[in-house]
Amino acid sequence: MSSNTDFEPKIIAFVCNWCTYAGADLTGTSRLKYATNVKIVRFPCTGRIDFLLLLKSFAQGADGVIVSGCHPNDCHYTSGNFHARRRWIAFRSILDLMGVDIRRIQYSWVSAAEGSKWADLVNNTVADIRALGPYAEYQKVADYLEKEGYNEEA
Amino acid sequence: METKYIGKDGIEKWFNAIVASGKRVFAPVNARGQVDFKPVKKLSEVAGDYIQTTQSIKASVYPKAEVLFSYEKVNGKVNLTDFDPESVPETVLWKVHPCDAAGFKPLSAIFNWDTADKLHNAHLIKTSVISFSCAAADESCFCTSVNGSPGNTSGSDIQLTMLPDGGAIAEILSPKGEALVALLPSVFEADKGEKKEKYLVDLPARFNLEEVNAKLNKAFDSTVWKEQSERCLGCGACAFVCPTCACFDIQEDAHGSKGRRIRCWDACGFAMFTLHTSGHNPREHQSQRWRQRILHKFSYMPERLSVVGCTGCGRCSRACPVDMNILEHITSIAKQ
Amino acid sequence: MSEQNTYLPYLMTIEKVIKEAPGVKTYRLKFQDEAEAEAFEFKAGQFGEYSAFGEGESTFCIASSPTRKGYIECTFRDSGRVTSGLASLEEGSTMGFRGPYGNVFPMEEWKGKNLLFIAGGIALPPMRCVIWNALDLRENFKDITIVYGAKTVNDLVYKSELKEWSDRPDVKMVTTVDPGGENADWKGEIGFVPTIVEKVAPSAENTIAIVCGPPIMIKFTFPVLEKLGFKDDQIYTTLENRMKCGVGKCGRCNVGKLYICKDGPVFSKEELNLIPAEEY
Amino acid sequence: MKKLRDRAAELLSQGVVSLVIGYEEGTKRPRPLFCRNSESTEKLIFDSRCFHNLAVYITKKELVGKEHFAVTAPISTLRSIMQLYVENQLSEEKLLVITVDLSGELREFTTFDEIAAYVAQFELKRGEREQEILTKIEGMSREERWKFWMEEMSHCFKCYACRSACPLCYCSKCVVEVNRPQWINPWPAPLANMEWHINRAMHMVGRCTACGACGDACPVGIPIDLITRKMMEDLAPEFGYVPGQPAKQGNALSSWKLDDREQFIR
Repeated sequence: MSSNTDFEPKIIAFVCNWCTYAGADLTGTSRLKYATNVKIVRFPCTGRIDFLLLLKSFAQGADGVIVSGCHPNDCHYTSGNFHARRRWIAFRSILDLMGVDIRRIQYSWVSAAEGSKWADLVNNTVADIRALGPYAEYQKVADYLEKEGYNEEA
Repeated sequence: METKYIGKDGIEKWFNAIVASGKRVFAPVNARGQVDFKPVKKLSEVAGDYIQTTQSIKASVYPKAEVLFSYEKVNGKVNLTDFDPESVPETVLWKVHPCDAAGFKPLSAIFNWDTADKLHNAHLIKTSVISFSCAAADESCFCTSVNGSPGNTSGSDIQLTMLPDGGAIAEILSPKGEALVALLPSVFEADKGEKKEKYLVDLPARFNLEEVNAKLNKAFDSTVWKEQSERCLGCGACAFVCPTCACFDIQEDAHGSKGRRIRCWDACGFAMFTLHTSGHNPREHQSQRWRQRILHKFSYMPERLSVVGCTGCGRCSRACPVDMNILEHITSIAKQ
Repeated sequence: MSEQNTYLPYLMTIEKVIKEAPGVKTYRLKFQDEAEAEAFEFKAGQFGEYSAFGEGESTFCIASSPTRKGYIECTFRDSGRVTSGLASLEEGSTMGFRGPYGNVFPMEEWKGKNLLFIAGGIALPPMRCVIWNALDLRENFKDITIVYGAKTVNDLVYKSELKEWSDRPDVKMVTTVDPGGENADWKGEIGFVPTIVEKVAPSAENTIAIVCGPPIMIKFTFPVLEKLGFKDDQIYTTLENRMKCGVGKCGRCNVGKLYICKDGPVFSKEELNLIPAEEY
Repeated sequence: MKKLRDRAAELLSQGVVSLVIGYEEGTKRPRPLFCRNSESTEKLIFDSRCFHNLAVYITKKELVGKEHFAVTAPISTLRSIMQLYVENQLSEEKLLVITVDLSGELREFTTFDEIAAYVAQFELKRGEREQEILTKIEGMSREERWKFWMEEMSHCFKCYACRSACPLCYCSKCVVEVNRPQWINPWPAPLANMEWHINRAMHMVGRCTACGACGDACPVGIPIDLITRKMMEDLAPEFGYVPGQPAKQGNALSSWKLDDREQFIR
C-alpha cells in the first residue's frame, strides 16, 4: 500500500441524534479542528441504522464509514445501542467472511459531551483510511452488469 | 450447406484462428464443480466429459441484465442515449449442444413476433454458433420428443460431429459458418463420406408433441397442475437455466441525475411476477404459475408463434431443487 | 439498418397538470420532437408505458381522445414507486412515453348505434378517451348515456368534464356515489353502479355497452346488462394486467394464450368468454 | 419403511391427518411427496438420502390448509421445525412429526418439547464438503476471500432458489421485492448478488439451523449455505445458543446482553 498523499478519503458517518450528533455539534461549538472528509447522516438511534446503508455507502463511493451512537446505558430509547451492537457483531462476522474490508467501518460511542472524542474519532479514521487507500476494489464492481466471469474484468 | 472433414489437429488450429481473429469465444468450461459457458482462449480450457452445461447459452443473445438505454437529466431536460448495437462484440459459441442452438429460434420468435427487438437482434447478428452433435445423453434429455435430435442443426452455423479419430464431420450451414471456415480454410478437407447418424446418441422419443398439445388444449382447468406443482418451491431456477425462457423485467438504475433502464431476467414462477398494484394477483397460486410455464411452452407458443418453447435440454429438471421433472410431468399429461 | 429500440421512450413535456381527486392527477403531454408529434397516431382504447426517469415505467391508457390532436393525456393514481415519481413532476418537466400499444375500441362498427358508458372510480380514464371520441364525432352515434360512479364525491375524476357532459343536451349523464360517499351538496344518484345501471340504462336494442371499472363492479354489472337484454357482442370492456414491455414479450399479461397488451386491452364480452377469467 | 407407510396410511384413513408430507423416489434422489390418501403412502420412503428440508412446506398455508397434517422429518427438518416453533410459526395442535430413529424405529412427536429433547442428542457437525470449503476459505487472506466470493457471486442469477428452499425464509414479502426504497438492485450483478446474500445471512442470524437447503438448492453451485453456517458457528457461543438447537432465549438480533463484545468499538 503506497502512501497516497493526494488521496482524500470520503467518509460517511451514521450517527444517532441524541449523543454523537450532539457531540459532533459540540466539537464545532468548541472550535475544535478536525478533518473535513466526513459527511454526517443523522439517525434517531443507532438501532435504526440499517446495515445495508453501510454497504450502500461503499457502493456509492465512500472509502470509509463511521457508525456512532450513545454509550451503553445512555441510549435515549434505553436499548437501541445494545441492539445495534449485536447487529454490528453479526454484520462484521459476515462481512469478514465475504472479504469485505471491515477495517473501513469504524464503530464508536461518542456522547453529547465528548466533542473532542468526535474530533479524534474522525481524525483517526481519516488517517486509517488514508493509509488503506481508496476502496476501489468495492467501487469497481458497483456498476457491473453482465460479466461472464468476474475475473474477466481487469 | 456443405459437408467437410476436419482433422484433430485441424480443429485446434481452427479454434486458435477463431480466437486470433479477435472474436470473443464462449465454450463450456469445467470449473467450481460445474460445466458452464465461459470466455476461453485455449482449446484445452474447453470441458470434455459432460452431458449438459448447467446454464444454457441464452445469455449470449439475451443477457441476464442489459442496459436498454441510459439517460441524463440536464436543466429539466432529459437526454437519452440509445443502446448501441455496435457495442456488442463479435462472439463465437463453441461446442454448443443442438438443443441449445435450437433454442435461438423460440427465443427470437418471442423477441420478434410482433415488434422487432433491437437488442436481441444485435446480439444475434454478432453471434456465430458452432454446435457439436451429441454422442451421449442422460435421463433428463428429450430433444427427440420436441422436434429436435442429437444432430439437429437448427440455430447452428456449423455443426461438428466428432469421429473416433479425433476429427469431425463439419456441416457448414450458413454464411456465418462459411465466414468462420474462411478464417482457416486449409484445415477443412473433403467430406470422407462418413454418416453422421452413426455417431449420434440413440434417444427414442418419450412423448408425442401433437398428442401433448391436444391434451393441453383441454387441460386449463385440470387438477393436474395442482398435483404436479405441490412440491414446487416457486423459485426461478428452471426459467433461468432454460434456453428459451424469455420473461423479463424492466428496472431502473438511477444515480442522481443519471441513470439507465435495465432489462433483466424474470420468471413466471415467482409469486410477485403478475401481482397488480391493487394487490390482486391473477396467478396467485403456484399451480397457476406452473400451468402458465407448461402451457406457455407447449400450447401458447406453438399456437401463437408456431414454435414449441422447449428444446428438450432437460436443464430445468436437473436444476430443480425439488425434482420437478418436466419430462415426467409432460409424459404423464400425454398419458392422461 | 436503423432498427428502432422499442424500449426507448418519446420525450414528453408535461404541459398541464390537473388534480382530479386525492392522489389522482391528469397530465397533458406534448411531444418534444416535432417530427415524432407529427407521425404519432393512436385510437381510442390504446395504452402506453409512461416513464418517470429515475423511477421506471408504469402502464396507463391514453385518456385523451384521438380527435384532439397535438397532445395526449394520462390520468393516474399515486400508488407506487413509478406513479409517485410521476406525481412529483411539475408542469414543464420531462417524462417518457412509449406507445401506443394494444388494440382499439371498434368505433367504426358502432356507427349509428346508441352508446352506454358504465365506469367506476379510476376506470373512467380509458372510457373518457372513447367518450370524447364519440362526442367529437357526435353525428355518428345515436343516444349516448354515461353512468359513472365512485366511492365518494371526492373520488370522482374529471369533475369539470362531468359537468360539461351533464350540461349537454345530447348526453344523458348519470353520476353516482356509493351509499355514505355523498356530501351535503350532492345532487347525483346514491347507490352502487350496477344498481344505477339497472335503473337508467337505455334499451339494449341497437346499443353498445362499454364497461370499465374494478373487477367487482364489472362482475356485478355484466348480469345486470344481461338481464336488460344485452348480448355478449354488445358489451365491451378493457382489462389491465400487470405489464412491463407492452409489446407481448415480457410474459406478465398472459391470460390464457392471449396477451392483454397485444390482443387487448379491449375485449368484447364475447371474447372474454373464451379466455380464463381467473387470469385477469 | 413398511412401518412408516402403514402408519401414514393409518393416519390418513382414520382421518387423524389429511396430509402426510414425506419423501418418494425421485429422478436421481428422493424428493418431497404429498400423500393425501392412504394409497399414495405406498410411495413413501425414508432413508439417509432423504435430506430435503420438508419444513419449508409446513408454513405454506395454501399447501397444508387448515387440517391436521403430518411430516416425516430427518434431523435437519426437525431442527427447522423447532426453530419455526420458537418463532411462533407452528402450533403443536395441527402438526404431527414422525421420524425414524437410528435403530430404525418409528418415533412420533406431538409436542415440541419432545422434538427438542430428541434433537439435543445430535451434535451439529461440519460435513466433509463443508469442512473442505470452509477450511479453504478460512485459510485465505481477506483479499482472497473477496475475490473468491465475487467470482462465486458472478454466477448468481437471482433465481432465489436459496430463499425458496429455506424453511426460515417464510416472509410473504421479501426485502428484495420492496422497491421504495429499492435496497438491493433486482437484476443479477456481482455486487447486487453479494448484497442479497449478506442480507440473507443477516436475516438468518441466530435462526439458521445449518440444514444446507439453500446451498443444495443453488442451481449454479454457490456454497451459500456456508455463509450462514459459518456465521452461525462463529456467533453461537457469543450469543449464547447452540448450533442446531432452537434459540429458546429469543431471536439473537432482538435480544442483547449487557456484556456483548465491543472491543471493536472505539
